[in-house]
Amino acid sequence: MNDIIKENDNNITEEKVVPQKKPDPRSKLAKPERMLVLNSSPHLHTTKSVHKIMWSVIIALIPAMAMSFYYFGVRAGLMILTCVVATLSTELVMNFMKGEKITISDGSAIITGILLALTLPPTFRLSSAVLGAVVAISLGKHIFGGLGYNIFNPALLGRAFLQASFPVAMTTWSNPITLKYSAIDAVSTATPLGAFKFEKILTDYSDLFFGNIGGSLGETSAIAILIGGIFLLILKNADWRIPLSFIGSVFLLGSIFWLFNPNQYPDPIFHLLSGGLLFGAFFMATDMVTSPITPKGGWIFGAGAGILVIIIRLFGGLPEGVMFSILLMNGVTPLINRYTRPRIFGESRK
Amino acid sequence: MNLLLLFISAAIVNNFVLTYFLGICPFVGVSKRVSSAVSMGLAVMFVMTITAAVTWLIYHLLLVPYHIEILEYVSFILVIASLVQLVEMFIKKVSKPLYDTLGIYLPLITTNCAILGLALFSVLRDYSFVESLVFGIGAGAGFTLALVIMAGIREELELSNIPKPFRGAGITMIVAGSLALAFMGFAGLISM
Amino acid sequence: MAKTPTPLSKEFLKGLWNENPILRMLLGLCPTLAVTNSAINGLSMGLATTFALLCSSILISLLRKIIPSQVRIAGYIVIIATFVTVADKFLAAYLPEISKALGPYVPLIVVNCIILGRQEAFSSKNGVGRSIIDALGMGSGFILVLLVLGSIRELFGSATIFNLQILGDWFNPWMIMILPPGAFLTLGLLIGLGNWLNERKVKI
Amino acid sequence: MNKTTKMVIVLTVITGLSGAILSSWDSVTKPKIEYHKLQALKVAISDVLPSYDYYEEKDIDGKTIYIGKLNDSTQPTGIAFKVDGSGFQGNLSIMVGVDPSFTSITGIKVLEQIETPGLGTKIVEDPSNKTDPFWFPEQFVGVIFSPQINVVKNSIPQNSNEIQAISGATISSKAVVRILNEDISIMKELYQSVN
Repeated sequence: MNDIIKENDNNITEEKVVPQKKPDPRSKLAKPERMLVLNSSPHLHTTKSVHKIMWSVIIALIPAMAMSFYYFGVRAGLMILTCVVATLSTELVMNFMKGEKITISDGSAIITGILLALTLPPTFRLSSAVLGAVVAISLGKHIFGGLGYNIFNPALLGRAFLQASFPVAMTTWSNPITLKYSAIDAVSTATPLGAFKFEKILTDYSDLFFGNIGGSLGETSAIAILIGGIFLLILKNADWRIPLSFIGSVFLLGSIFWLFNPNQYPDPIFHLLSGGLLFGAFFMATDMVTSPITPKGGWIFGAGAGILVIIIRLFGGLPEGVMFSILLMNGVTPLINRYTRPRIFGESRK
Repeated sequence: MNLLLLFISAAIVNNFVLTYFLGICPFVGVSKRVSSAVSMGLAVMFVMTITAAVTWLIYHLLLVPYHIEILEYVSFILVIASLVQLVEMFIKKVSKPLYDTLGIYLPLITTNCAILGLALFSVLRDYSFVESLVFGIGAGAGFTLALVIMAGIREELELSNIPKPFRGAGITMIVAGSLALAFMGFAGLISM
Repeated sequence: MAKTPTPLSKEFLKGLWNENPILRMLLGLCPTLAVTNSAINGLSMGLATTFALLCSSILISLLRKIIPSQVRIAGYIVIIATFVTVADKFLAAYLPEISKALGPYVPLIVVNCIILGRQEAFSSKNGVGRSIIDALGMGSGFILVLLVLGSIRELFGSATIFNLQILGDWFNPWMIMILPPGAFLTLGLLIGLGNWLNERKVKI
Repeated sequence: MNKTTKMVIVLTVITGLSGAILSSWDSVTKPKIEYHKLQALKVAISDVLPSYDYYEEKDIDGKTIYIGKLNDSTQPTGIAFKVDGSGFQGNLSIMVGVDPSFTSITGIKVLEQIETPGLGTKIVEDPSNKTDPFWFPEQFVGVIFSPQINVVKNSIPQNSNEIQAISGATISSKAVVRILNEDISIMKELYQSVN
């Protein structure tokens, strides 16, 4: 802790350009205008609200978890449990290695575990899922200094790691048990986006809406995600601008391409309901640590992610691009913060 | 090959820094401040474009006709070194403010492997003169993009509680790896 | 420069750890990342670089009194580029498989900062014998890291080291390790490990 | 001796020396490098063409074709040529062999590719890969490209102009087929314009 304070002091005295201060997200909740946080976590005066937020996110994820259980059976529960146990254990090991206070009770590791599990295919090997969870917590969070300092969404980073490591397993989907009445491992299927991209097959809207389709555990049921997402927005635990501009820009751009050539490009409703768009927009993009702190930044973040989703879905090699889009926008978030931050009076432009 | 695809390929899909590991030294060294990253990126882009043109001419009008391709590496590196020198002198004469911004980065560019890499790739892939030029601009734009994103992140990380052994180069590599992961989403953009 | 000369053994060992070109000085990162998707590629690249480094160091320490300092950089890069061409054509003529695997990263040794850096910092100021020791030490340090990195990436990415099956069928290779992100992440962790060991004053 | 002259002389000597070393080294290595190149070409041609005793090289409009012939006949047994285009990540270069009437493929061999390891690279990998017994290039032997080659997913091809895509690497599979469809017809016109 002393080291950190010393380092920060150095930065300010030695450099002509004072680095941008991104407040710890927890302090932002208490006092949004507070721009200078020099001590390291934990911020005791705000710990309570961190707990509250984290647990409300977990509650918001319940509908999606319930639907995944309904469509994919015991396997879904097993996957969620495995990931959560793995993230919690990694968190504990990391705390121990860094010799810091144990942080498993703040709920963030649980959320990372649930989010990761919900973005994996139902038949994915549990041992590989553990690898994803370990990467998410260690490389996604603790190497940056722990909660509040990470640049990339840990769950998405873990998932991207798995996608690059096991490309075939990560794109092998199975039908929901409600559709086949057989063991889920038996039949492999395509996601609606994959079916459209490679074979130009459209999926029925009601199936998309309720989630009776192939896909990652938690992303298939639009209605469950909407319920959870709206719950989060009502509690003001997520910046509404991000999902709005994210979904809005996908809808807008999707419409333009669809009107331009309906045979080549799917309609905007299909874009919204398929793949991980809603799940990503409500639960991944709104992560307070890795998204911009300014309202204007929120708009830019969402719109940028939406544009990238459309580019990847329509012109890229992969059927789905929500994960990559959010990760890319996570990467440019510091730049967005830098250029949308309200200037303090008398401060130079640099 | 379609020139637009070539540009997108060089700048994003096969980003010089994130997929070919070219220009890693300045990527680690000059990515602490966004402002200097922008200047460095522009300087590299500028030199890349000129290098792409000049080395193409040297290779196809001098080395190939006289069957002295063996001198490829020697001549390329000499060309790049003198080019950087010339560009530096030229900028100094034409625009003082521009020189003040780019000046200190120009000598560093000689040993930036992205520049030599650009010339080598363009010979290896048998690009035409125009293709080689577009390739140069695209690669420079991609380098600038990666460098500026990295600088933004590193400014932010200065306030982080990064474990001591990872401060500096270690965390830069981890962030670069994460960015490279994110950039994998663009794979296939050029095949559709 | 009237200091007592450092013992030769120390001159050699500094390249392996205290002044390791990759982990401590962060030089030559491009080839370090690019060709370490397998142990054999890492080793070949290390050897090719060491060859160019050794030859350039010998020649430049011999010529150090003749080359005027204003044109020394130009002279150095011509000499380095010459030896790199020799190494590149040797690989292409006698070891075509390796040459194909390393591709344009062999000619890129020309701009490897390790080589030019050693000429500037060492060979231009020291005699032949000492320069040879220095080049061998730096080269070994470079090879060592490339070999370790290549082995780790090959082990997790293909379950093999030097094409020998190490991990059994139960292991599902992590494809990412032989892809660019795996290179960055592994090197990042290795640099962190190096710093951690160094802090604890681990010496070899 | 003044400074500038010394600088010029030293640099000239170094450059000259470098040129001398390299040109002598070039004369040693060049034949070997050329030999490897020729060997690789011969292997590629023999992989894609049916039986032949020798092949003739012919340039048509800047494109090189290799015509396989038997010793006792002037009729070609097959024609091979290189085609390229963009794959998933970058350039794909393929040697393709067709029968003399340009109706079916006698073999393909991917010469250069930078597809995703483990996925797209299956367009070249041999069947010794135990996880996937199916060898992509093998499918193309005997495929008829009229009107064009089509790709099917997750099912056994029913028609003689169909190819099954590699699972998980649809784009790479489609890229190979697209390049073949485009370039074979171009080569067909070229070839028939001369004969």
